[in-house]
Amino acid sequence: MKTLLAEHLLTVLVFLPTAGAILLLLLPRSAAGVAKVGALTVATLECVLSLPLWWHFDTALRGFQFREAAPWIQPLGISYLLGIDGISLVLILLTTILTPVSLLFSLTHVEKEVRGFSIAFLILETGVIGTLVALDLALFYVFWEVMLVPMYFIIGIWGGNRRIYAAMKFFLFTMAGSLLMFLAILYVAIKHHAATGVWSFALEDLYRLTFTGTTAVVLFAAFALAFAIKVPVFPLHTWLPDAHTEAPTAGSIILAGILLKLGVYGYLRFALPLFPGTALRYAPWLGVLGVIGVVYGALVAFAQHDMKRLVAYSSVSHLGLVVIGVGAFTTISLQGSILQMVNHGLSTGALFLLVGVLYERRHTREISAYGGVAGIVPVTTALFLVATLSSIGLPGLNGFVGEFLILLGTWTSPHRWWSVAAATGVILSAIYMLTLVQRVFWNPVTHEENRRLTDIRWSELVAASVLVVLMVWIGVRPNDVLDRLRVSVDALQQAVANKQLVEAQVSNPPEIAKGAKGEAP
Amino acid sequence: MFEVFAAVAIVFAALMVLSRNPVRSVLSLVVAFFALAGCYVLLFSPFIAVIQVIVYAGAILVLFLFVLMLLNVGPERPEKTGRPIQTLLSGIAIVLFAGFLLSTLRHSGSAAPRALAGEPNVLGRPEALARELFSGYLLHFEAVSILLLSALVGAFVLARRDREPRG
Amino acid sequence: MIALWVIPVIPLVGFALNGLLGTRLGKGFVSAVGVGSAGLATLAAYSRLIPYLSSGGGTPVIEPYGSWIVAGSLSIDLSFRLDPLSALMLSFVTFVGFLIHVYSVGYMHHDETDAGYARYFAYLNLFLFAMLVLVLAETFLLMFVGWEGVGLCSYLLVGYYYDREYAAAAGKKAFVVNRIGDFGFLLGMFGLFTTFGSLSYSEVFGKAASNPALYQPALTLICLCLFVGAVGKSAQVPLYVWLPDAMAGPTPVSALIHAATMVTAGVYMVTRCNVLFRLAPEAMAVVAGIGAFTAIFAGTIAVAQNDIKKVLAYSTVSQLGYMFLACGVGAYVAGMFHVMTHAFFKACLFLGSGSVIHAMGGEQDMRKMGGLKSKLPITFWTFLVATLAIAGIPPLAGFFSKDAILAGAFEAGGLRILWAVGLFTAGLTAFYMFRLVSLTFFGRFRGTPDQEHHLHESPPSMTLPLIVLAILSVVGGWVGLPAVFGENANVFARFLAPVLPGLKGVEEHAALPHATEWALMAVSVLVAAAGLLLAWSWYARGEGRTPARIAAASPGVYALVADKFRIDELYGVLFVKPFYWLSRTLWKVVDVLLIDGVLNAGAFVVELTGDLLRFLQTGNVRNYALTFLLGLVALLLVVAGWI
Amino acid sequence: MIGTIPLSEVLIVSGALFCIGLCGALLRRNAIQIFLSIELMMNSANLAILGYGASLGTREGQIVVFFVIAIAAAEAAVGLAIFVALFRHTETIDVNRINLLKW
Repeated sequence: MKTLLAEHLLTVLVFLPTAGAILLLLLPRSAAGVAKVGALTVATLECVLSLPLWWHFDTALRGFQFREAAPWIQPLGISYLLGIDGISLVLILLTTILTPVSLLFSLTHVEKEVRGFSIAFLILETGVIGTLVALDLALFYVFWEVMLVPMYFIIGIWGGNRRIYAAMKFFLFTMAGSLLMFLAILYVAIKHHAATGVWSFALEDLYRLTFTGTTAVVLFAAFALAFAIKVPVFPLHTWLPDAHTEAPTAGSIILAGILLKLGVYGYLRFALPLFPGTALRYAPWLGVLGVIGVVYGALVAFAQHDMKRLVAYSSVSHLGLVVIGVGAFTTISLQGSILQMVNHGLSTGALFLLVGVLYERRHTREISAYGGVAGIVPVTTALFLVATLSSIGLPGLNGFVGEFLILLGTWTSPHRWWSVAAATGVILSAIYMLTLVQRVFWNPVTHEENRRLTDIRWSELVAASVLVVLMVWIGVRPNDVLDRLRVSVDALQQAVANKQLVEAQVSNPPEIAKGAKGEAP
Repeated sequence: MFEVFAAVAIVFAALMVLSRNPVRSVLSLVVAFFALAGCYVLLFSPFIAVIQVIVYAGAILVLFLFVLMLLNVGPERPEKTGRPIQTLLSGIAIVLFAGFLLSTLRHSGSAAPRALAGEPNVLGRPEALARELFSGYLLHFEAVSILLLSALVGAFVLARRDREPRG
Repeated sequence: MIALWVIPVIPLVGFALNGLLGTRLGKGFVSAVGVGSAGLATLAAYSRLIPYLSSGGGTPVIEPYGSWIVAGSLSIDLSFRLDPLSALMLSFVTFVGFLIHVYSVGYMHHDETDAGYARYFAYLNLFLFAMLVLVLAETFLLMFVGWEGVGLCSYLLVGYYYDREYAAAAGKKAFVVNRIGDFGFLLGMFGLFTTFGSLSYSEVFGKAASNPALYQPALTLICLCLFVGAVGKSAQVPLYVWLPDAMAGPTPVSALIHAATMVTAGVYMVTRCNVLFRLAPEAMAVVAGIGAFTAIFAGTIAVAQNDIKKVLAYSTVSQLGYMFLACGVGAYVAGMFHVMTHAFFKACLFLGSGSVIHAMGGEQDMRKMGGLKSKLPITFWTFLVATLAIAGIPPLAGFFSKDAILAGAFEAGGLRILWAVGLFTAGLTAFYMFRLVSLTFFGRFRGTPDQEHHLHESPPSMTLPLIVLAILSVVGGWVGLPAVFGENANVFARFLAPVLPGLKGVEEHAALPHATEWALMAVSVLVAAAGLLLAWSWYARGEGRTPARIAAASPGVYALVADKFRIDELYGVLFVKPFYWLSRTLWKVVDVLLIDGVLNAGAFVVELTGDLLRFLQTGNVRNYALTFLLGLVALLLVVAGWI
Repeated sequence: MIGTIPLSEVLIVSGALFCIGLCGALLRRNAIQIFLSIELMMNSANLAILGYGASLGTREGQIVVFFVIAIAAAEAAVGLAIFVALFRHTETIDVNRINLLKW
């Protein structure tokens, strides 16, 4: 047992939720209470099991850690390769923390088909963690799609009034992107076979390929599009407000907290190292879209009258900032971007959770239906305020560190004006978030029914407090996270730089060249 | 001998198709199947011929008769709105297909090997057949038995009169 | 010796205790924790300050506590710094803060629930924490932590009466306008980082001072950015609009945050960065210009206000402009001197006004007051002392600091226009302050009989801080006597001297001759006295008939001034409305119409195709069979090579 | 030659039967007659398989046909059950009048 855990920790983490889901499947459909508690227990156990990753992660080691390898579909060279670096580490922990938090919140708030809900959530967790640990493109794609299905059901079954529309939109957008990516994955693998005579989908094998010219552009575009939809980058974002708004609270938390990050993660792990030259050539576009996203998301957020929709657009704005950091591609901005993903997961997760607290009591998300509830639900108000402050980047809380690093890192890159433009987000985010706070929590009570609101429950309080504690922790000790990112970001940049050199040396541009002579990126 | 059986089969098959009365159709087909069974015997497959008679001609076609009587369907009436295009297209397609088929079969038939392996009656002996069936094809056999079982259940469910809400 | 970090952490603990437990444990506990933590912090601060002062206080003490953010070439340490400048700020921030905590016990006692009371003290403690971080920080980023932290507390405390819409809106406005400033501050920090490779004071200032020529080109822009931050925080034109609205908060808050401490953070920051600013003369000119304009602009508005707190608010804006004027002309010491004296007398004035409002049952309109002199004797006398101090009557504190600023402006040369503006503002200040005193304390009572019946002097917890602050308003200036009283009379300047290192290639102004200095003093005293007397004769003696006549003579101008030049309305038209319009348009047009429109058009095409194609599905099995056969035949023909 | 029968003859007979069945399946409107035609087509296939099997001298042809007959039985049972249900629902088994598959 001990060695199983030690040597196959990632496998255990990936499939523990599935195992839990299968167990839940054995329960009768009506056993709602057991299903809830069971799912929560599994998710909590998962969280506890993921902590050793954090402690035992070697911050000095380049490359992937906790590796596992096993053949899977041998004729095609598809194998079961797992491993993590700092970037996936922090996102895995974010996942294992946010999942029990959302399930804890759902304890008292999901009544329909509880067993199915719990199962969907656990499968979702498997999908997410699998995506984060897979080092084989085929495996990655499988998990990437696995993630999509439970989310589709979570929105479509347990969502709000327009849930079918939202679920459909979410599904079609994401699917459109991932199919293109699938083709690109196949093409890359075929090229690997053509170049080396060996079938392989292993990431590190494919890293050695060099693509140039139009091929690289098309392949990069296919990857980038899939990830850009997921993030979402500016003109591809319209699925997000609908999906976030209609999803049940727990679904919104996971969607905003984790799924969006996988877009950026995918970009950093796949699109960028596979096609570094192309990626960096088009990075300015990415950055510009990020800048547009920051300002646009913030402006549109301000116009919303639905709380969840407002928070959803704020995600567009925040993720825009992350994209800028990636586009600028400096050490500081990259670390900032990754940290900001975690921060956004915490703060937006908390915001959705607390909006959910209000929603479950009042059954409306309209901002105008509230007003002056601070005196009636003081604890909710306090927590919401902290989440808001984290979201708008108040120093001392987590959001600031990420924002600052991204903006500073971008400032030191050649695209200084992005930083200036994105820094206006500091002002804009304060405007829309504080307006929300004012209209919901401050001001006189205008609706008598609000006087009967009850304050946050214990289960909700615990869920929210976990997030708040993490916000403060990262705000005060960001180095705990940054230390784990340092080497990984460094390695990424180095790999990209090395490969750019190789790309430059390739003489016949449009065709695929041999691998970089065993030079592992 | 084979030519005789074949001719009977073809004639009665044609009768089956041409007849407007479904009962007459079924009965024609029974005759055609008997004739086919004769062909099978000549092709060293006595066991299959017997099955053909018992299962096909006997069981299955009798089942058709039962159903016809159960539903009490009269002879096909000429249609008011004919579908000339469809009929024409069907005709063309059938002719094309038949021509293609017959020409191909003639050639391939003559090209096929004709050597006989072993005694003809050894080839058709039921116990030899059974031995092969229950050794090499046991799994298939079991699968077919399950298929039959599910068909049984399926037929029962489908034809059941009382349609209480399911699922 | 206590580590420096203990000083801010004490109020932080107070904040945590009051915030988490305050509601449960009642007002007694909250007062004890709130005031106690402020007091302890003050004691802790002075236990560091006294040894530091007695040792001469030249060299800065830097205490590192480990690193905070490390990423790439960026490395930010958590470290605090005790040098003359932070020592000065520390001394009055803790002390005035403590006094205002004490005052708050009396002021807030009656009108709030336990929860509100706990919230109030929690915020106040949090503010003290943030302000101390701001003051003690050794790096720009840590200063920014405090900088935004005090902004947050300002937001929370202005919006303390959250169920009043204008208070909630004022809090938000304060935060947002401050954020605009912080935007500049951030960009300034980015510039500093790219120029100096560090954000630590010692490194940045050390490099700048040792090699001015190298860094000078980048500094103008950086300084202007930093100054934008200061403009926001210290309520200068054009970002001053939040401060008058911020008076919606409880009065002690106005005293602490919006008069004595937080709003002076901008001045502190500019002074802290004097090395940089002195290398960027253009930026200095901007600072001086903005400061002078703000001083006279806000002073003018103050003349026509009737809300007692609004007058004080505009007066604060005006005085802050004064301080920036000082910084802009290079008289950093004078600026900081004024920060300190202003903290004393303005806190005293605000607390006094709080006492008045308290007595009047929440009334803030001066037209409904009058004759309170006899009813509120302690408040009156302390208020009068503080008014004389701010008006610049010797030998009160304000006289010395104001005189130092005017002297600095005079020294700066040029057309002496800055000096003239400063002088005029001094007269204006004396006028509107004495107008306030006259309307409030002299004449006859103009409120309702009910209010008159209710009039009473405030409890000792409120009057004691008033007395202490009044005393400080008298003696506080004596540490900075001008040079005419002797070469070493200006203890204050000598103490702060290490903060202002000499720069290669930057010449310092020569000191003024003593005769000029005497003359300047005489002029400023005369102007102040004139202002006082005018206000006295118009409002206390004449009961406002003359100004009413003037107002009636030019109603347009009067209304414009009384309406604060309608700057808020202007901003509304220029920024707020377009912002609303833009955000709605982007949403409705770009998001819904364009992006979703394109997508829905795509979906529509698919649907349309499907609608057309479905007619192929006749439902007739024979059709399907025929199609199937036709397909098969076609395929066979292709395979056979006939087609 | 299978015995005395040429394989091509068997195959032509099989083909002829198949085409007759095809005519029936396409031109008849009575669902049961269509079904019968399909059965005929299946038998023509059986004939071809047996012919090949005999000509190659293996028993596999017979085994395949054995399975085909077994499956045909299953298919007939289910198919007829469907007709019964259909008839009960629509009162006809004229396929031109049944268009449940229509959009």
